Amino acid sequence: MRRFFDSDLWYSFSRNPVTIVSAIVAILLVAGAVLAPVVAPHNPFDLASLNLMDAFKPPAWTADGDREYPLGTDDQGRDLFSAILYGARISLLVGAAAVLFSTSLGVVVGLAAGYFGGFVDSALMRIADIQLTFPSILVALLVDGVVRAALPREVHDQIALYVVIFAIGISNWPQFARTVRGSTLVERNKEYVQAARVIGISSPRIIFSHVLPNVTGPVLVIATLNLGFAVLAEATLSFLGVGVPPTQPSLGTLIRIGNDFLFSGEWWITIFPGAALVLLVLSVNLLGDWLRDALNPRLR
Amino acid sequence: MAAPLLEVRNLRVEFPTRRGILTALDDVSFSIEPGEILGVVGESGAGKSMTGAAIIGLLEPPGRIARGEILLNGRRIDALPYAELRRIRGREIGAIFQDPLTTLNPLYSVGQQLVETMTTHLPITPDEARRRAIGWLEQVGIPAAAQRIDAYPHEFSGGMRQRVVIALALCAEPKLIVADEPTTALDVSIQAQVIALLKTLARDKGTAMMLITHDMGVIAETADRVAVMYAGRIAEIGPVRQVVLHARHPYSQGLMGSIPPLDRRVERLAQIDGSMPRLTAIPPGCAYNPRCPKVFGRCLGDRPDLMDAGPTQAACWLYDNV
Amino acid sequence: MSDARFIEALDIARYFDVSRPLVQRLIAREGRRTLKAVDGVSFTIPKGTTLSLVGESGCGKSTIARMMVGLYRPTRGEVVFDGRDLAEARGQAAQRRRMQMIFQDPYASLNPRWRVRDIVAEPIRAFHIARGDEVMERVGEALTQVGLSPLDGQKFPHEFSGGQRQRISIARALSSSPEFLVCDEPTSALDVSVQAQILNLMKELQQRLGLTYLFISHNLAVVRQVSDRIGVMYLGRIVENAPSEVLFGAPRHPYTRALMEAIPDLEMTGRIRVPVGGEVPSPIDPPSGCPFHPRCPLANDRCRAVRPEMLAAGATLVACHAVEEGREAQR
Amino acid sequence: MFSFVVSRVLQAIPVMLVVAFISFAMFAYVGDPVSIMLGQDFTEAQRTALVHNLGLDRSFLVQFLTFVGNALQGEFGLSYRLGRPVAELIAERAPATLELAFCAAFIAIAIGVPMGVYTGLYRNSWLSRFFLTFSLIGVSLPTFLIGILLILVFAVNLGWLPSFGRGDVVSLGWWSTGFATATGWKALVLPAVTLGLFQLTLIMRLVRAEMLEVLRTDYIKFARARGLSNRAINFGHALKNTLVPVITVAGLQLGAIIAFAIVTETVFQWPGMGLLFIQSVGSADIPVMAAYLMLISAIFVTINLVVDLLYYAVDPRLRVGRRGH
Repeated sequence: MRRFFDSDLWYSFSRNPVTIVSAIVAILLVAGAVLAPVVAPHNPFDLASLNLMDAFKPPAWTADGDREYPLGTDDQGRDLFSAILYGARISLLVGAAAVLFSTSLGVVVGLAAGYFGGFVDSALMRIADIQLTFPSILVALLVDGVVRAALPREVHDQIALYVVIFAIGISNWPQFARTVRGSTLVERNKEYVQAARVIGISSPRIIFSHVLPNVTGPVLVIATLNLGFAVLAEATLSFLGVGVPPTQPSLGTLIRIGNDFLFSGEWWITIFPGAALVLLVLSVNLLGDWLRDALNPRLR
Repeated sequence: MAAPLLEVRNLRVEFPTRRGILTALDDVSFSIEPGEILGVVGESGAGKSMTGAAIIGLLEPPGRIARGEILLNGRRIDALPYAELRRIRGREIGAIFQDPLTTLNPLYSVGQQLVETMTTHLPITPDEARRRAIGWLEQVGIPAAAQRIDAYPHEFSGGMRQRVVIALALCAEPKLIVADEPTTALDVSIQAQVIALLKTLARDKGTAMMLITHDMGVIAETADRVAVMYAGRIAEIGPVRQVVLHARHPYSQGLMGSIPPLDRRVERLAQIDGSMPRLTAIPPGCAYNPRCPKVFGRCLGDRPDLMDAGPTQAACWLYDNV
Repeated sequence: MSDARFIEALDIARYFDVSRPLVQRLIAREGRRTLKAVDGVSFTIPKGTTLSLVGESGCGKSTIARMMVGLYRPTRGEVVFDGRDLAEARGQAAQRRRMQMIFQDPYASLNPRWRVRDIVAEPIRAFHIARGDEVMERVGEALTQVGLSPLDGQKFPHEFSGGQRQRISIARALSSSPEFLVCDEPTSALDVSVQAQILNLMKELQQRLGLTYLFISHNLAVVRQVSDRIGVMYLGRIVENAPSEVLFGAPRHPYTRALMEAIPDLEMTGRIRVPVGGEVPSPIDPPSGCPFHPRCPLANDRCRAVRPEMLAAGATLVACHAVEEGREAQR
Repeated sequence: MFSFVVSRVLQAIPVMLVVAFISFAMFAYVGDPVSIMLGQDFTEAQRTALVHNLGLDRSFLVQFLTFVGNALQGEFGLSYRLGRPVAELIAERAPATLELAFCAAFIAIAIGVPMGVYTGLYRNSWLSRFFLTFSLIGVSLPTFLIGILLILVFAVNLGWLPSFGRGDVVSLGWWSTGFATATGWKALVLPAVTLGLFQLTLIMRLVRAEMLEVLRTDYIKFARARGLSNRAINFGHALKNTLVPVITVAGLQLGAIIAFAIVTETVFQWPGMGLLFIQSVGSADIPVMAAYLMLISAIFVTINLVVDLLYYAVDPRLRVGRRGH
C-alpha cells in the first residue's frame, strides 16, 4: 500500500485537481447507480405508486415544484431523480458489460495474432481491419437489426439487454485487438521472452505470465476511454429506439421520452437525464485521459 | 594567445523533478580555440551530451541553465532571445547527432533540406544554394551527388545519411561543430570512414569541433585536447596524448585501464568496481570517492576543483600542492 | 562423445522470406525475395573453450546465436549438441537445461514486472531443479555467484544499473547449471568500465565452472580478451576462422585486415590508417562470387565469379582466392 | 504508381465481397422473406411461384452470384415496409445525406485541423486549455443530445432556425439540392453543426497528439539545431509530418460521419438515407438494410482508396519500393 502512495501514478493523480474532481463525480454517480434501490426516494417502476396527477411536475426549486420530486416528474408521474439513478444503473451495466466483452475478445485475439504472427495474424487482423472500416454505431445497429428480424418480438424483448451488450461489445473489439497486438509484437521480440523460450517455457505460459502483464497498461487506458464510449453508444441506440427495452429505461431512453415534450416546455425531462449522462461520460473520459498521460512517461 | 572561440564558465544545469532539483551538470568550465578539436568522453549519464545541448540551446525541458555562462567569440549566448539564438544555430555552431536514421526529415529530399539551411543563413538565391548543395554532397563523399540530391533520406544507407547530416551541419559554414556521438550508430568500418571525413573537413575549413563520444579510440585519433566527465563534472582536461597515456585523475586512469586492448590479451582487465552514481544520489565531496582506490579523508567532505596536475588539469585532491 | 566436438555447426543456413505481399509481387512482376541471413556456416567448439563470432551488423552472427539454442531452426544443415541433434536435445528438459543464453540489452532482457528472485528462479522452477525453500536458496547462490547480494532478489529490475542487470541476466542463465552459454553481444550496451567488470566475471565463471561459450560481438578488442578461437563473419558466412592469437598475429582474409585497420589506435603510434571503402551490401541480393569482392583491394575476375571455399592455411581456415593463390602477401 | 493503385483496388474487392456476403446472408436467411412478402393469405402455388421468382430454389452459390450481379446493377428488390424498389428509395434520399455529410466534414476539418495545430504548438496557452476542455466535453456529449440542445436554444427559444426538415429543395435531374435556397441553407445549419462537432473534436485531438509526437522527434530537434525559423519548423516540417497519419484517420472519420448521420437525421427528421435505415431496422426491412450496408461500404472503400492515394502523394517512402533499396 505504501508503494502505491509513493508511486508516480498516485503522485500525478494527487497533483491534478481536475482528475480528482472527476474521480469523485464518477464515484458518486457509480455509487448512486449501483445503490439505486437503496438511495432512490421512489421506485419509478412500481406501477402501483405512480399517479398521473403527479405527471409533468417541474423541479422542486421552481414555482410549481414539489419537494417530493427534487428534479420534477415525467409524463407518467415518475420521480425523475429516481428514474435517473435507475437509468444510470442500466447504462453503466450495459457499458461495463460491453467493455468487458470487447476487452476479453480483443485481448485474446491481439495476443494470439501478435505472438503467433504469420497466417493467424494476417487472418485475424484482416477481419479487424474490415470491421474497423465500419463505424461502430453502424455495426451495433446492424447486429440489433438482424437479431430483431431473426427473432420473434417477445423473445427479442426478453434478450434485448444482452443483444445491446453484444452489439456494442462486438463493434469495439478491433481497437483492443490492434493495440494488444502491437504491444505483443514489441514484447514478444524483447529478450526476456527469448530467454524464457530458451528455457523451454511453453507459448501459452509465456503469453500469460510474461507478455500479458506487460500489455495491461494500454488495455486499461483504452478500456476506460471505451467505457465512456460504450455508455454513449448505448444511449444513442436507446435514443434511436433500438436499444434496451422501454421496461428498463436507461439514460438514453429517458432522453428519448423527454425529447417528445421538449417543444411543449417540459425541458427538465430531457435535460436532467442528459446532464447525468454527460457528467458520467465526461468524468470517465477525464479519468481515461489522465490515465493515458500518466502511463505514458514520454508526455510527462 | 587569441581569445577562445567558445568559452564555458561554471555551467550548471538543473532538472526540477517532483523529488527535488537534480543537478545534471555542475561547475563545468572549458574553452575551445578556433580550429581546435576538443574531445569530451565519459560514461552514459556523465553529462557529456547535455553539455553539448546546453551550448546549442537545445536542453530538453524542464532542464535549464541555472548558473554560469557560455560565450561564443566573447559574446554571451546562453540567455539570448530565441530569434537571435536561431541565427547562431547552424550559422555559427553546427550540430551533428547520433542517429542518422532519425535526424533527417523523411518527407523532404536531402537537397531540399540543404537548400533550406543555406537560404536561411546565407544571402544566396535558391539556385545558388542548390549548386552549393551538390558541392557539399560531393565533399562529404556522396557518389553521383548531382543525381542523388533529389533523393529522399530513406534511399541512403546509414553511413551515407550521416554524411548528409555532416553536410547539413557544415553548409552554412559555422566556426564550431558540436558532434554528439557521430559514429556510435554506425558499423566499425563505416565509423572509420566518417571519422576520417570529419577530421579532414574540420582541418580544411578551419572549423573547431566539440566531439562528444564514449569511444576513447575515436578521441585518441581525432582530438587535440580531451575532457573526461564524471557525474556531471569535468574530472580531467588536457592534451589528448597526456590524458590517454598518462592520465592523472584516478577515474581517467581507471577508465583507460578498463578499455580492452587490441594488441594483446590480458588475463584480467582493470575494472572500476560499482557504477556511476545516479543524479539523485551524488555523494558529497568528490563524486568519485566511493569507487576511488586512492580515496583519503579530504575527498569525502570537500569537492575538488580542476587544478594543475602536470600537463593536464584534474579535479582531484592528490594534486593539491598549494 | 569427445569433448573436442562438444558443440558443432554443420553447414548451417537460415533464410528469411522477405517478399512483398503476393498481389504486389504479381503486379510488379518480381519473384520471392529471400534474405540469406546465414548461408552455410560450420564450426566446432571444444568443451570449456570460447568461440567468438565477429562481424558488422547484418552479417548473421546473432542469427547463428539464436540457432545454437534452438530459437530458430536452421533452414539447412545441423547443429550438434554433445553428440545429439539439437532439435532432439531441445525436446528433453534434461538436455535443454544444459544450454542457456545471455542477451545484449540489459533493459529488455529482464521482465520489468517480475521481481529479481522470480526472474532468477524461472529456470529453476521450469526444470524442477529445486522445490520449496530450496528454490530461494539456489537463487541466493546464483546472485552471490555474480557479485550481487541475495537480498537484491526482492527488488525489481528498474532498481538496478545496466551492469547490475547484466549480472542478474547471467545469474538467471547460471541458475540451471548449464554447460554451454551463448552470449549475444553481452557487453555492447554497457559502458567500458562496466564492460570490464562483466568480461572479468565471465572469464572467472568459465574457469570455475568449466563453461563453454559461444561469444558474439562486433568489437575485436573485446573478442581478443575472451576467445580461444575466432570466426570473422561477412554477409552470412565465416570468411576466416583461426585461434585467437594466430588471427591477431597474422590476419589472412582482406576483410579481417580491414576490420582491424578500422579500429582507432589508442596508443597513438601515428600509424596511418586507410579505412576500407564502400559499405556492406544488402544480404537480400549479395554480390556474386566472393561477397567481399566489391570492397576488396585484391579482387580479380575469379573473386567476382567464384565463391571461395574455406581452406586451411596453417592453423587458419580462410575463404579467399587471394590467400589461396598467394596474392595477399604483396600488400 | 500503377501497381500501387491496382494492388489497393484488388485489396478492396475481398472487403466488398465479404460485405456482399453478409448482406446476402441477411437477405436470404434472416426472417422469412417469402411469408413477409406474401402477407397473411396465400396459396401454395403463389408461394412456390414467389420462391421461384426470388430464385430461392436455386443453389446457394447461384443465389449469391445473382445477388452480387443485381447489386452491381443497383438492384436490391422491394422494400418489405414500403413495397417500392429499394434502389429508388435510396436514390431519393441519398442527396440529403451526402450534402449533410459534406458540410459536416467541411466543418470538422476546416476547424478541427487548425485547432489541433494550435493546441499542439502552444501546449500551455490558456486558449489551448480552453480548446482542450471544449474537446473533452465534445467527445463526452452524445450527438443526439447536442442536436436536442441546439434545437432547444436556436429553434425553440430563439426561433432563428428550423428544428426539422430540409427546407425547400431544387431538383437537378435526380439530385435534389438544398444549397440553392435560403430555407435550405438555414435548415442545414443545425444538423451540420451537430454532425460535425463530434468529428471536429476527434480530429482536433488527433492532430494535437500527432503534432506533439512529431515535435519530439530527432529531425525536428535537428531542424532547430540548423537554425531554421519557427515558421519553417512548425509549418514546413512538423505539420507536413503530422499530416501523414492524420490523413488516414481523418478518412475513417469521414466514413463515420455518414454513419453518424443516422442519429442526426433522426433528431432533425432530415429526409436522408440514415432516417430510412433506422426506420428499416425498427421494422426489420432487410432489403433496405442490405442495400444501405452495401452502399455505405462502397463509399468507405472509395474513401480508403482516396486516402491511400493521398498518403502516396505525401510520403516519399511509399514511392520508391522498387528502386532496389
